Amino acid sequence: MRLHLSAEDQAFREEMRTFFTTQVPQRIRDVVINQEELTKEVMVEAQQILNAAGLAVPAWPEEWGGRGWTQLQRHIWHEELQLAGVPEPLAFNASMVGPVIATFGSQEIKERFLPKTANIDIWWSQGFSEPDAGSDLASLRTTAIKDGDHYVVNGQKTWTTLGQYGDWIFMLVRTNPDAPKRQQGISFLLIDMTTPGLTVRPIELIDGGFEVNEVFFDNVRVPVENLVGEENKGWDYAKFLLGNERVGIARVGSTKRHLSEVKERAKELGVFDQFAERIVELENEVLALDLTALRVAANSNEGRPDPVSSVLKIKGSVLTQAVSELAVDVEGPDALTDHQSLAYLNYRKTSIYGGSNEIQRTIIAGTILGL
Amino acid sequence: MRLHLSAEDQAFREEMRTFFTTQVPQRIRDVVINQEELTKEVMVEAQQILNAAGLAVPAWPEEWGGRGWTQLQRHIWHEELQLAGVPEPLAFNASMVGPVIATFGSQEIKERFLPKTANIDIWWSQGFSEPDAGSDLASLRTTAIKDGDHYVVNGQKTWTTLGQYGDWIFMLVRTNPDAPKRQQGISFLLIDMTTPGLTVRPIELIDGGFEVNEVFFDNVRVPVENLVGEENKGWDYAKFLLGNERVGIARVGSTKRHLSEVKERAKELGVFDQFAERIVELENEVLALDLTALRVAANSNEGRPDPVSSVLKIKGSVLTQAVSELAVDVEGPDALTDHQSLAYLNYRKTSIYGGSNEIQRTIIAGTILGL
Amino acid sequence: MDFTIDAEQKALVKATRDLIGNVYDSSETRRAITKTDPGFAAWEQLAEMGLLSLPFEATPVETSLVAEELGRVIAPDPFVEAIVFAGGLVAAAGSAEQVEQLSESIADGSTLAIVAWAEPGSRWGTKASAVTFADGVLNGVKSPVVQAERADVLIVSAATADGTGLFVVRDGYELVTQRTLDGSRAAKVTFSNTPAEPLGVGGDKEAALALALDKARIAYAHEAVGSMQTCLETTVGYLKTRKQFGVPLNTFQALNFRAADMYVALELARSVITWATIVAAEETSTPEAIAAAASQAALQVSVAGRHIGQDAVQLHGGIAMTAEYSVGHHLARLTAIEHLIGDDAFHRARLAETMGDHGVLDPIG
Amino acid sequence: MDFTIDAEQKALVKATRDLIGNVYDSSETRRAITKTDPGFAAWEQLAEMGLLSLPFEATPVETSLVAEELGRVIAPDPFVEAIVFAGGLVAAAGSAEQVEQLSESIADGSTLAIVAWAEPGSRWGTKASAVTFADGVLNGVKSPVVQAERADVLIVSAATADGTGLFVVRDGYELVTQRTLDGSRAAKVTFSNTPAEPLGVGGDKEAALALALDKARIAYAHEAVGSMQTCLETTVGYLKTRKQFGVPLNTFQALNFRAADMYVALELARSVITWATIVAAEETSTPEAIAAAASQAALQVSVAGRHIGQDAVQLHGGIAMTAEYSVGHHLARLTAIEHLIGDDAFHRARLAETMGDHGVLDPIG
Repeated sequence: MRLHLSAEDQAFREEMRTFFTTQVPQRIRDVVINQEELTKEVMVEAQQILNAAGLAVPAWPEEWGGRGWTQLQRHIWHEELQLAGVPEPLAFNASMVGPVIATFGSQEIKERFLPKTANIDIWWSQGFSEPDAGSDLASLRTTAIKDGDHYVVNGQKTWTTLGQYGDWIFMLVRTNPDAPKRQQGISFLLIDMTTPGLTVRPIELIDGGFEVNEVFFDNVRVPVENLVGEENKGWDYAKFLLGNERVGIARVGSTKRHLSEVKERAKELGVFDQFAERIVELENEVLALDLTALRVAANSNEGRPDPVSSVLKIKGSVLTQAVSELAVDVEGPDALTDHQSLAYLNYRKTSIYGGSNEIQRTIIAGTILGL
Repeated sequence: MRLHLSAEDQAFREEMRTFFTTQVPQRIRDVVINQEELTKEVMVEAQQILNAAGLAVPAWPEEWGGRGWTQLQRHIWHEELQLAGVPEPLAFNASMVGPVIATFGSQEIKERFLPKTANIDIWWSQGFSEPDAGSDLASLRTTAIKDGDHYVVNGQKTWTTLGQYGDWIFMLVRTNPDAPKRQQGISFLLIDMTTPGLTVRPIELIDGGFEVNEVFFDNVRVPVENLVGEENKGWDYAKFLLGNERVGIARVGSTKRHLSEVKERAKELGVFDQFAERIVELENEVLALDLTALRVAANSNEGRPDPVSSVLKIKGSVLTQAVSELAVDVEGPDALTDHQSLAYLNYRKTSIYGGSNEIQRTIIAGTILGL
Repeated sequence: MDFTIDAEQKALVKATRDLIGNVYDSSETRRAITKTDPGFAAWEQLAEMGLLSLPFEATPVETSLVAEELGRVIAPDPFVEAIVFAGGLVAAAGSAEQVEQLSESIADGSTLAIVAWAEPGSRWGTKASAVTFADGVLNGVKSPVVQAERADVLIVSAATADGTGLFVVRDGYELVTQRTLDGSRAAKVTFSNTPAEPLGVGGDKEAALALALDKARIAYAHEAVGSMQTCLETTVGYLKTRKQFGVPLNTFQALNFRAADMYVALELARSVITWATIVAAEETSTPEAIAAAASQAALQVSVAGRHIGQDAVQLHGGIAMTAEYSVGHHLARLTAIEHLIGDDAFHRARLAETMGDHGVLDPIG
Repeated sequence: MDFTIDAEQKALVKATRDLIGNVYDSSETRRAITKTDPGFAAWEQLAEMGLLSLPFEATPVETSLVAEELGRVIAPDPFVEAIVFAGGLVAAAGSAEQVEQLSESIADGSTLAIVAWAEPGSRWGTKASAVTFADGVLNGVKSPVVQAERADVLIVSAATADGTGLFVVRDGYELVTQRTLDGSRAAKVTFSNTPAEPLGVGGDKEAALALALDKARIAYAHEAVGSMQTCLETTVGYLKTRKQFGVPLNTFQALNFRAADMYVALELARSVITWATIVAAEETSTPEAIAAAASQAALQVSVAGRHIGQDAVQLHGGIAMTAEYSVGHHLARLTAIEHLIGDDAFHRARLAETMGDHGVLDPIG
């Protein structure tokens, strides 16, 4: 056992911290820190700064921009990035479709998409969830029927986050409706969102913002070369992708930063002592989350996500919410019109998306405890 | 809507309070208040004082000692009794077997048992639970096979509270093992505990006390006239009994008294301010329980228990436990050897017995919410 | 002790439910209305039904029953703000002339009165300091003031030589209005030598303000009960009908148990909040008793409101995050109510001040 | 940052587990042993294995690993009390002569040393006042003192002219011994002109006492982790095998979810508590850093220990209430540990004192 980072990792952390706090403009980071709305332009600008420095997609294979870092280094990179308020590389590009293409795609499709994906020249959207398939992803009904050298796609996706900005969308589609099991007969397809027949409808959320969308497909013709990997193997690729998604979802760095901001705010408002015990308790829980994430990162075998990532997802989302609730309470009556209240409402999503906390409990009970 | 009790109920409350605090010796009530162990002798003495004044079995039919009170008056009687620290009339006598005999028994069996039951000349034990049937009562396996004018009983009961003091035991036994449904073929039988073949084994609990017992039946011969009601109808009588059990189980008066004692103790130890917020929160929750019990009592139709009694059971047990936990914390390091710690351990039972809180949630979800 | 309501009160509940359910016939209708000014649409009909005259003629029982019905559909009309609180304060503290002058126009809906009492950073304190009164004019800032933009009359608390006074203001102030998290509006109100008429005979009115606020807190708590009731009903309905993994959600015991816990929390909260109304309605109740009851009710709003509002969203999943669906708006409104009447920490601290004075808390003593 | 243990440490864990699992081969064995004096039975074997010499030669990592193994079967032997705490305090504050004199007999098990530091009503404070030292003798009362009856040597904190001193006492005091809720014993110790020898050179030793106590807190926290681990494992095993309503309990999703939540709490607690050991083992750590880490660990013991201990009992049902079964004893021990090391309120208050000094808490900085 050892408390401090190795000299190498310590230097790595310093390098990351210095880069994020000096090379990413304060103007961009203030948007994150003040919980204002991130525009597409700002997100693209931030990711391109990172990509130019080789810091956008460090977990990818090295030939496509990856860095061959240890899990611990990736954790440090991620936490420092969040602590500094740097907008995260677009998850749909960096953590989802990129790794799927890099792992399962043909050389041709890699060359066609990976550089643009890393540099966010393509803004990817995710087409997984459907109106009647929330947590039950495998019951999806959007079809892709082969017609010559095209698939003809019909159906509807929903909860497509930031889909209003999307250039392309990666999809789970049903290519074989007659497959004996629901998980079979699903394929992973890439679709240009300007294709005729594809319509995006933004959904207003309870905080008044527009983050998610419905995407409709009416006889959308997609060239067969846009298929990733093998036909009817999409479920395997999706499971790979969802495993990656869960790891980053603990939001440790962001929550630590938010909690320290709330502490400052409580001092400004003269209510620090009144909230002290609650802050201490949250700081203790965030410490536990932080250390657990470190423990998982430091001990993890390369590649496959640790099932303990479900612990990070549950506690990470609960703490994101708890800190946002504290922020509202610290504001007091002014919370009525404060953006902290909207963030509180918005963050209710964190225990729902990315596999709801009920799904995570099912994973823990089943996979870890064998219940 | 009206805040105060009616003049009549107010006078009733005064009468109860005066009786309990002047006619039941302080020496007896101090045993309850100090959470010391109640001996059989003290419990019998207390119940006989109550019975002599017509206050032991007020909910029974009037010809057998009942008082024809409203539900609200019964609630007041119960709460005042608990507030004063009067030992409750033995539940097995007053709330369980008594009402079953009075409702379903023959005139002969009523005359034979009810007066002695009210006056605790017979100490009743309960023979419902079995080792492999905890919450799942209907899976019981103890058999009573008719042999001439006797039933021959074989099997085992457990969790028989205070069974070490028992004179008689009322039992659920399987008289028809071939009945198509598990709930059928069960009968309600009364057994003299001195009958040969019946053995009682006390079980030590985690607080070091002896409250519950195993009771073994090895060819115990029971006269057929000890059957209550009809053969194979015992499940109906048991459901009636369990409904009665749940009503009194909120322990509102006891919890209120305990909380006020903890407040005093916190003042004595100089930690009142430190625990103030937690006490306020508990007082608010106890208030909610108290008022809900009053609401149920005041609005309840005579007779059948309100399904809301499940709310009282859940919250009542949780608050009993929460106050006992507070009591331990108020003691601080001295809790190591304090009886409050043993009470804390002991009260973990309150969310388990009388239909565990999981069973109560099932009732609420199913019966009330229709889920 | 009697929690039942009489036939006339039952008729009031039914008439209110019919009226308000007609105006806000869906969550989408409500949402559309909150997007246009002033953000509410039932005011005239509430006036026609006579509900806006309640503070001048009825007891807290009636206002609470109406508030609970409004809460079921989270009607954005400022019934508690304008009628229970401002109307109640005028009725309690106004001169005979002022009561006469204002009661009719409040009751017929032509005058919307709002109490401007909150001050930046004051955290629900009723002692005024950010606005001062001298020489017939007010100076200073109040914030947040709900629906100030639509208000015809402000009742403003202000520091005077005699303590906290109350003043009637009709004009001569500036507003910066913002949307609130629950789709309503609140403003920062700046007074600059604004002419103001004392409410009543002048002198320290903090006690009157505090009592009116405590009565408003109890009415708000009933709004919250109505909203929590809808959260539970909507969630139960969703669990019964929504399918996942090929079966209805109520196949999943863990979800049903959470719905059961919501029910437990709601029924317990309902008991305390209804009791608080009964305390307020009882003529012999002291202001101290009403304050304690209001804090007990507010504490239930805070604890049960968060539990029920948050779990209603969680048990629905993503759909509840959308503005098209109802329960997210209920969570928003419950959050807003709590921050209007004071949060759990505030009310715990207030109750802690007197908690040592009694042994056993006797709610009907 | 490295949470892994090396091969030698792994061997230590295995050897401890084998030894202790052999002595306490069932919950019934442990229970029988606690009913006879002195209430523990592995002491000689622990000495033979060399574990009682750890405070004189090893780091907190080794003591924590051993404590965690003892916690798995809640071995009643006073390893943390006598070895980590008393032994650690002697090693840290004793004169060279005292260390030499005591270390061998502590390490071979022939001397059981216990720290008498707690005072009636002092609530985990380390400043002594109930016992005073003057003219070579002690007067006053300490309580509770765990295993005082079996102790050969007491290390007593006492008020002196220079502050809180530490004293070695071998005889001349009176005991009133009581059973503790976890089946151990604790005594009220009364000193009446009891001859006492200063530990070390005299002077104010409160800092040394506090540091040794904080290190003991961390070891206790590992005992708690071991106990919580057993609670979870036992509960999961029970859910898999116990049938109700004709099916195994793990058919019921609500129960499985609660087991999952126990797992989440345990893993989070394990992280903090292990980190605290690493902080204590790091040579450059200040006493303040160790105190903070000890409080963070203790807070996890309190919150996770109650959650896991209580839910282990609840998910078992009635069987867990019996003395014959294990999990009730684990709940008792977890409760005892918390009240030995300070409860959540104590440690929250201690952490609150310095919480404003940092922005983001950096555990590896």
